[in-house]
Amino acid sequence: MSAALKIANFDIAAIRNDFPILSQTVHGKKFVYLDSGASAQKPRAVIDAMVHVMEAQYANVHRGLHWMSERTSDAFEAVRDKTAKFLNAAAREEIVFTRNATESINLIAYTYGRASLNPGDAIVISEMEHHANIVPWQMLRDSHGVELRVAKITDAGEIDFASLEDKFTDGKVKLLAITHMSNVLGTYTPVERLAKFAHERGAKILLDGSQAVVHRQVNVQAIDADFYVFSGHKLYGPSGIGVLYAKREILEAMPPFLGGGDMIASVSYERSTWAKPPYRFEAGTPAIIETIGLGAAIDYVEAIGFPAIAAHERALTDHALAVLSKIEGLHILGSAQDRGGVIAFTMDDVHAHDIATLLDRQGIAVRAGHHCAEPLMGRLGVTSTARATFGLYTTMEEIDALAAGLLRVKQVFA
Amino acid sequence: MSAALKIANFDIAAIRNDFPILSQTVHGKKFVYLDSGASAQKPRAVIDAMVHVMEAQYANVHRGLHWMSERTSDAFEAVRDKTAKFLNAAAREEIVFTRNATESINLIAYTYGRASLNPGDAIVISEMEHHANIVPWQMLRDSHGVELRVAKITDAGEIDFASLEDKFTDGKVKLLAITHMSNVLGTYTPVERLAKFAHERGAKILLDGSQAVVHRQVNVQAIDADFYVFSGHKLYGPSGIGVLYAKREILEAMPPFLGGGDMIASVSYERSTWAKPPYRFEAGTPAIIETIGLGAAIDYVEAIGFPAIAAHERALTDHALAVLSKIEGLHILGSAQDRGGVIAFTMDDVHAHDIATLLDRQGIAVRAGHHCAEPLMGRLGVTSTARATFGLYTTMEEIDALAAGLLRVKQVFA
Amino acid sequence: MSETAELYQTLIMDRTKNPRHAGKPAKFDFEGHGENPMCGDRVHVYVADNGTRVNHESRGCAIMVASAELMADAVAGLTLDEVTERRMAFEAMLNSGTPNPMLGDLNALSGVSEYRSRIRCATLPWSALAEALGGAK
Amino acid sequence: MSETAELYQTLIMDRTKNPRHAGKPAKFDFEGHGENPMCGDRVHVYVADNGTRVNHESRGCAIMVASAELMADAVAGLTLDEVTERRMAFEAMLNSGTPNPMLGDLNALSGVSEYRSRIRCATLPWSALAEALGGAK
Ligand SMILES: Cc1ncc(COP(=O)(O)O)c(C=O)c1O
Ligand SMILES: Cc1ncc(COP(=O)(O)O)c(C=O)c1O
Repeated sequence: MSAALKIANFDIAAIRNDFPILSQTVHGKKFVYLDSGASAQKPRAVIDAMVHVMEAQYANVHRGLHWMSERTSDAFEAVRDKTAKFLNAAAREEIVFTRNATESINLIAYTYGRASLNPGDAIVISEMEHHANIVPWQMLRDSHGVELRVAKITDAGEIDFASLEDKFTDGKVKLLAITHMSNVLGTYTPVERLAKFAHERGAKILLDGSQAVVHRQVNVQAIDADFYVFSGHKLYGPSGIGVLYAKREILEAMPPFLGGGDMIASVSYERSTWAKPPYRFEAGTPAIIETIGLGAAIDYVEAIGFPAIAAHERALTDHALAVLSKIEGLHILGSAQDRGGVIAFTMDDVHAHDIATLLDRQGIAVRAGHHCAEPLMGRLGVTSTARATFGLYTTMEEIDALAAGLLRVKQVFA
Repeated sequence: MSAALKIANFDIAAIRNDFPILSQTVHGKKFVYLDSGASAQKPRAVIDAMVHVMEAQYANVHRGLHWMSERTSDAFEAVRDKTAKFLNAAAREEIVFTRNATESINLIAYTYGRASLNPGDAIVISEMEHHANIVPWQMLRDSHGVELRVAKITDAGEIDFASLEDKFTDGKVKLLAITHMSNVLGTYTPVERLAKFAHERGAKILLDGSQAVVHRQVNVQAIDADFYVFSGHKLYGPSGIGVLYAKREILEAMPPFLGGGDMIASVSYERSTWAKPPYRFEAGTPAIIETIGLGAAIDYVEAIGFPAIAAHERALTDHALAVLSKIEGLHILGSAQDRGGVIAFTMDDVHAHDIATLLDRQGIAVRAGHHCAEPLMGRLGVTSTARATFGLYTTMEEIDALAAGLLRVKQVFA
Repeated sequence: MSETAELYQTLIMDRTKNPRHAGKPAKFDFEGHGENPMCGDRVHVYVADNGTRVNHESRGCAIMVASAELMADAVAGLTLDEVTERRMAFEAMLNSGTPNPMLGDLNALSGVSEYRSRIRCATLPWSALAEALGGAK
Repeated sequence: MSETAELYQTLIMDRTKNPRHAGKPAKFDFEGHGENPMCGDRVHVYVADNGTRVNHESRGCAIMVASAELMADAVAGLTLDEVTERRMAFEAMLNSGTPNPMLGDLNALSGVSEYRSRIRCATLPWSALAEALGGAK
């Protein structure tokens, strides 16, 4: 029960203390938050950083010559450096701030997609994508005449490389857009191998890092990713801020997305010229306070360190798989070799909604539904599932509480 | 000097106390913030609302069945109701949340623009638009073959209706996109008249309310606006949240903008179907904390009330125009009949940058540059100006400090 | 498990596990469909024998199935106007959480009021019924 | 107004108000242009008489004009390599705020280091000069 405590430098009690919300009660019960995969809770450091901006150092960025504006711009731009370092990007100019992973992917579809893909070109996604990595490509397909192909996954929930190979054989594929970690199956995809695979076949690769970036150190240069996206709110940061990484030469060639202030070099009615990346893609007043909050979140996670986070989550996941698979009639989806703290499951004769509601009554928050992955539900032969996801503040005791809660659910439906 | 104090229910000292940042010093001087038009400072109520979400009631919205998610969704959606009431929209479904005014305008250009405007149709803007209301239409022109026409302003800085009439004579104009208040000249445009004008000629009207909404009660139904946009951060709310109002039937007919979670009704690889407005236009995890912060900002402004705010700002503006016009060699841009607390000016022999830096040394924050309105600078025959903008916390004394500061600037350049 | 009693009470669990009106009848007069895009749940409602018999085919949660069952009990033999009246009273009850004597066994679902996101589950069969009866007008 | 002395000191104000190298010469060997898109400021630099004379046409702030003036003083007669060396030392000095003996009067601009957004004003004439001398290589 105390496996987590054995991890060096990882003091789970201290960590939980950093998150004010975790001491709340729900329906008079201890609050057990197993929905971090949808959005994570925020540590005091992030809250404080945002409050500090608003109380002591706020003005619009980039355009001001006065002290408050210069200081706010510095704090804002420092997060770009921090984010570049966090992903090991080659340059700060490769980091574009967006609202969330969804906007990051759409930005690529609207700019790179329309400018560099031609009718007849194909895009490949996998069967385990989130809607955010399906719908933008469908929209591009429908407006722009590119083809959208779906590579299969195996029954274990891993990328089926034979199917992938098959999708690439005619040489039409220009982009492989694929998740780094499934938000349903918990599968980590072999991103280095996928990047190499795509590049050898003349395609670029976009990785949806929404889930992965929270749990593992990401190194976009080692992966050789062309595009990498994630959301701040899943990384213990604020809502309203997301990240798009793209290789410099790709960004340089991309036309702008939204037009307005800050993304221009000059404006006349006849013709406007665009600023250099990343500013070309950041029109209007950015999410200043949220960007600074994201910086605090990155600092927080790095101070704990990914080795400790990963070890903790590994222990949680192993424990969860062990205790949940003992519950008769409970079925865990996916059994990838390399999987993390995202566990979706169904129970015989109990609908996922009812599981969620009955657990909620016990203070336990899990998600139920299609998890924005309807096509994957079809592939798995279910319409909805319950899902427990873990964060760095999740404890072994909470997993035991989940297991106990599920046994009570079974009783109600017995 | 105490004109502001005469306004009923408007206790400027109490109001200033609500804004923690205003008690800061800059370069050892009292902080005099005259850059609210770029972005406003945040009252304690907004900061507290955001902290409360993160400390006590946070989860992702819409998709969760558990208590935290339901409560967060309720708080989030309550702001939609509040915003609808704030603008007097006919229905909550007419309020779409975006990042900022810039994104709101781009959303219209990408969806309404591409779906409802055809090559050969024309869009009219005015000579006093912010880049946010120029560049998206240029991009639409260049990608979509619509025509972009620019209606003149008078030397006083008002809409030139003769020129406007001229732009509409051939019947090709489908959209009039125009500011409700100039961020350089301080001019309020006659929005009811403009809406009637556009509608009588078969065009829709989009109003850029970024500046106006902060100073005046806006009633989109009384105006008969088709689209109305603004940013939260200028309304004493957080960054990262903006608003798009559009009439229901217009939104219903608009195709989606960004694809992903929450904006769909169903997803299959072949075909996805879209959610109803406003959700169709809100893909991915929204700016949850910021939306709730915006709600607190609206409450704050409404508690003071626009009659008091407008009276205070009227007094400030009158006073500023009086004291600044006494400074020899200082030229105020614009002299519209109906103008508000935005005052751009130049000084003989002193560049706007130098004005801003020398004022900053005295603790006074003003903006200097083209104010994201390069074409307007050309029209006015300047390349850049200094600009002082007022908020509800601005005092008469601060305006006097500005005037005194400008006299010192003159000394340095004497 | 007292804390869930108010929602998953015996009547609801009983009717979910042992539905009396499930399945497609051989003959019917009207049919209607309801679907919740957020979770993929769906219900199909059949009205047969001059409005005296209502059946459903459901793929959904306990709340939805129990609601379909109790609805089928409640509306059998009612006039169109009476059905509309029941539906409105039912929805009001779900929102307020206050049982309404007129609703009889349907009041077993009053606990749903505490789960705003589950209200849709309880109303889905009624939307399907309304669609079916739209054809009856 | 002591608090601004460090930036708007006599030398800078003097050269801004009474420029010695302003205007386009009748004959010149090279020219280069610098423009700051953020504010519309621009400077055009002319190199004449075998690199012994540098002139500028400026539309910009006091910092930019003074910088153009002091640059014209400083680089007259230098070799290309020496100009590059001065430029790098000048930019380093602007960033650090630490005067560098090699830079002479250019050190009058060291106060700019406290105004990060004004550094561009001071470096713009040097970009224009670099463009001009690009043609000299
Ligand atoms: C009139 C006007 N329109 C649009 C904008 C753009 O606002 P934002 O940068 O918040 O999108 C501004 C403010 O910069 C403005 O003053
Ligand atoms: C794998 C994956 N991709 C994309 C997203 C979309 O993230 P967001 O809603 O923050 O844009 C999510 C989370 O919902 C996710 O889990």
